[in-house]
Amino acid sequence: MGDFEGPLDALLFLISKHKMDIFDIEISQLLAQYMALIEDLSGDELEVASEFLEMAARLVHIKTLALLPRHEEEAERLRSELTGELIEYQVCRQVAAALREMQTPLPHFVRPEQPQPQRPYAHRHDATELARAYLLATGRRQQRMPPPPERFRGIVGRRVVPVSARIRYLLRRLRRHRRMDYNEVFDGGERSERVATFIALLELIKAGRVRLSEDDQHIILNEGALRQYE
Amino acid sequence: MNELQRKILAILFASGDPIGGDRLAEALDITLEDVDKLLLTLSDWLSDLDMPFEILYLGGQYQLATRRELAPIISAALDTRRAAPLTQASLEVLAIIAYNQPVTRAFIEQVRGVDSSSIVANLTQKGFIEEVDRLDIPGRPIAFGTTPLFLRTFGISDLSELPDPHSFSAQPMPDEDTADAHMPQDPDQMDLEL
Amino acid sequence: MNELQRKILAILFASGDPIGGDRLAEALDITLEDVDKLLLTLSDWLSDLDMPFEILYLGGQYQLATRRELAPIISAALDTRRAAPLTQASLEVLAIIAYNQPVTRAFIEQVRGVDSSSIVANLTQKGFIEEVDRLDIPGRPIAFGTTPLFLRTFGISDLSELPDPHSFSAQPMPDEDTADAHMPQDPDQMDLEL
Repeated sequence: MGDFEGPLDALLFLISKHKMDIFDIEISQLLAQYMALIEDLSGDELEVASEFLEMAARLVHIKTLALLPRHEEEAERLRSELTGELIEYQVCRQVAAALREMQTPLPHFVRPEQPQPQRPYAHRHDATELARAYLLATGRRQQRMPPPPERFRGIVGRRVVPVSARIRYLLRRLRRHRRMDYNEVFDGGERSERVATFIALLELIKAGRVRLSEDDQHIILNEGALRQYE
Repeated sequence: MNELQRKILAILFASGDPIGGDRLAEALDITLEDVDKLLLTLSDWLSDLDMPFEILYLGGQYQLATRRELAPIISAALDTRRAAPLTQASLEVLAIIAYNQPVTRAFIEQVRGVDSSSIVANLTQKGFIEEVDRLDIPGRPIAFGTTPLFLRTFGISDLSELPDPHSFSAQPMPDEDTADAHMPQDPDQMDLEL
Repeated sequence: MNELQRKILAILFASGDPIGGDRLAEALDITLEDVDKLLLTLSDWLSDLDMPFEILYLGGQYQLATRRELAPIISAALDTRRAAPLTQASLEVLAIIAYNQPVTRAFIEQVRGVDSSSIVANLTQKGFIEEVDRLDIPGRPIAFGTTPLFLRTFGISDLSELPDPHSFSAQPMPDEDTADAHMPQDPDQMDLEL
C-alpha cells in the first residue's frame, strides 16, 4: 500500500510528520491522520489494505475504550501496547538500515562443491518416525490463508458517517420517546453507521446525557441534559 | 605450507560450502585448537602469496572465497547476473531474525505488522536464512535462523559482530504541543470512515 | 604469479566447472595463445608451491581440481556431512511425500507453510526421493515419489507398511514431554550399517 511496508510503517511516518511524541501517542489525532492517509492511498491492493484496515479498527477500539468511564485502564494498556510495537518496529527499521550499509557492493565468490563419489546413507530409522513427522507437518497446521479480498469490499465502500450526526439523531429520537430499545438503535444501516452510532452513544453516556437501563436493554435520556446539543 | 595445511586447503577447496572446524579436526585427527592455529598461518601464507582467494571464518565455519576486488572480472567471465540488492522488507525480516534467532514467522509478522511469508520464503530460497528447528512451544512452529551466507553478505564473521542493539533506540519526538492534547471533546472531529 | 594469472586463477576457482580458454581470453581481453601460455606457467607455479590443487586441461577447457592423492582425506572430511542423520525438516518432507505420493513441491510447501526446495533437492541428491512423473494438471509440474533406498532406510518392504499417522494422534505435547518431542536420538536407531 503506497510506499509503506505496513500499517506500523504508516503510523511511524505520521508520528514523525506531525512531530508527535512516540512515547505519548495521541490516539484521536493519530486515528484522524491515519484515516486521511488511507483515503489518500490507492485502494487497489485490497489484500494489503486489509492489514491497514485492521489497524484502523484497532485505533477505533482504543479510542472507544478511552471514552468508557470504567475502561480507561484497558484503553491505556492497549495504547502502551501499540506504543511498544511502534518502538520495536522503529528499532527494526534502524537495524535494517544498518544492515543495508554493511552490505558490501563486491561479493565474495565461492566454489560449488567438487563432485565426490557417493557413499550410501548409513543410518536406519524406524518407520514410526515418519508417522510422527507427518503429524508434526500436517497435524497442527495453521490456517494461513488471508481472508479473501471480497470480505473487505463492504468495509472499503468508504461511506463517511459523522459521529455528530448520530448524536443528533439519538437525541432527537430520545427527546420524543425518552427511552429507546438498545438493539433497535443498531438495527439496519451500514457497518460504518453502526460503529458511528456506538461511538455517539459512548459520547453521550460519558457526557452524562443518557444512561443504560439496569438490564442494559434500554437507552434512557437523562432529563435536563438536552440543551447543549440543541 | 605444511602437510596438514595442505590437506586443510584441499578440503576447503573441494567442499565449497563452509565447513566446521570440528569436522576438519575430526578428519585430520587433531584438536580444534590446532585447526584454528593452522588456518591462521595458512591464511597469512595465502595473502603473502597474493592468492586470489582467502579463508573466511563464518560463525565457527571456514570457507574459501575469492577476494572481493576480483568480483567484477569473475562476474564478467562467468556471465553471472548481479544479485538484486535486498529490499527494505527483506532487510527488516533479516534484522528481526539476526537479532532474535531462532524466531518463528509469527514473531516476524508481529514485529513488522504485516504478513511476511513470501519474504521469508524468498530469503530461504536465496540461502540467507534456514529452518533451524521446530520450537518447543504449543503448535511446534518452525523457527528460522541466519546462515553463513548471511554473515558473508554483511561482511561479519560472527553474529556478535552485528551492531550493538542498544545503539538503536526509539527517538522521542519533540514534545512541544502534547500537553493540551487529550481526547478531543468535539464530536465533529470524530467523523468515522470505515 | 602476475595480475592476469591471478585473475585467471580466480575465475577457475569460482567456476568449478571446466571453462573454455576462449572465454578466459575474452574476459581478460587477451589472445587465446596468451591464455594458454599464462596457464602453463601458472600450472608450474602451483606445482612448485606444492598446492593441493592443479589445473586440468580437457578438450580446450581448463578446470581447477584437487590433486588425486588427496581424495581420501577429502572424502573423510566431507562424508561426515553426507552421512549426517536426516534432520527434522527432512523427515517431514519425506513423510509428506511418502504418504501422498506422487506429490509436487508446491504441495509440500503448502502443507509445511515454508519454502522446502533445498530440502527436496537434498533428499533427491541423497537418493531418498526421485522425480516420478509430471502431473497431468496445468503447468505439468514435476511430482516426487520415494525410492527403494527410502524403504530400506525405514525398514519396510512396501509403502503399505507405513504406519498410520493417526494412530499416533495422542502424541505427547511438547510441554509434557520435551525429550520425546525431538527426533529420537536412540543410538540403536543410528547404528552404522557398514
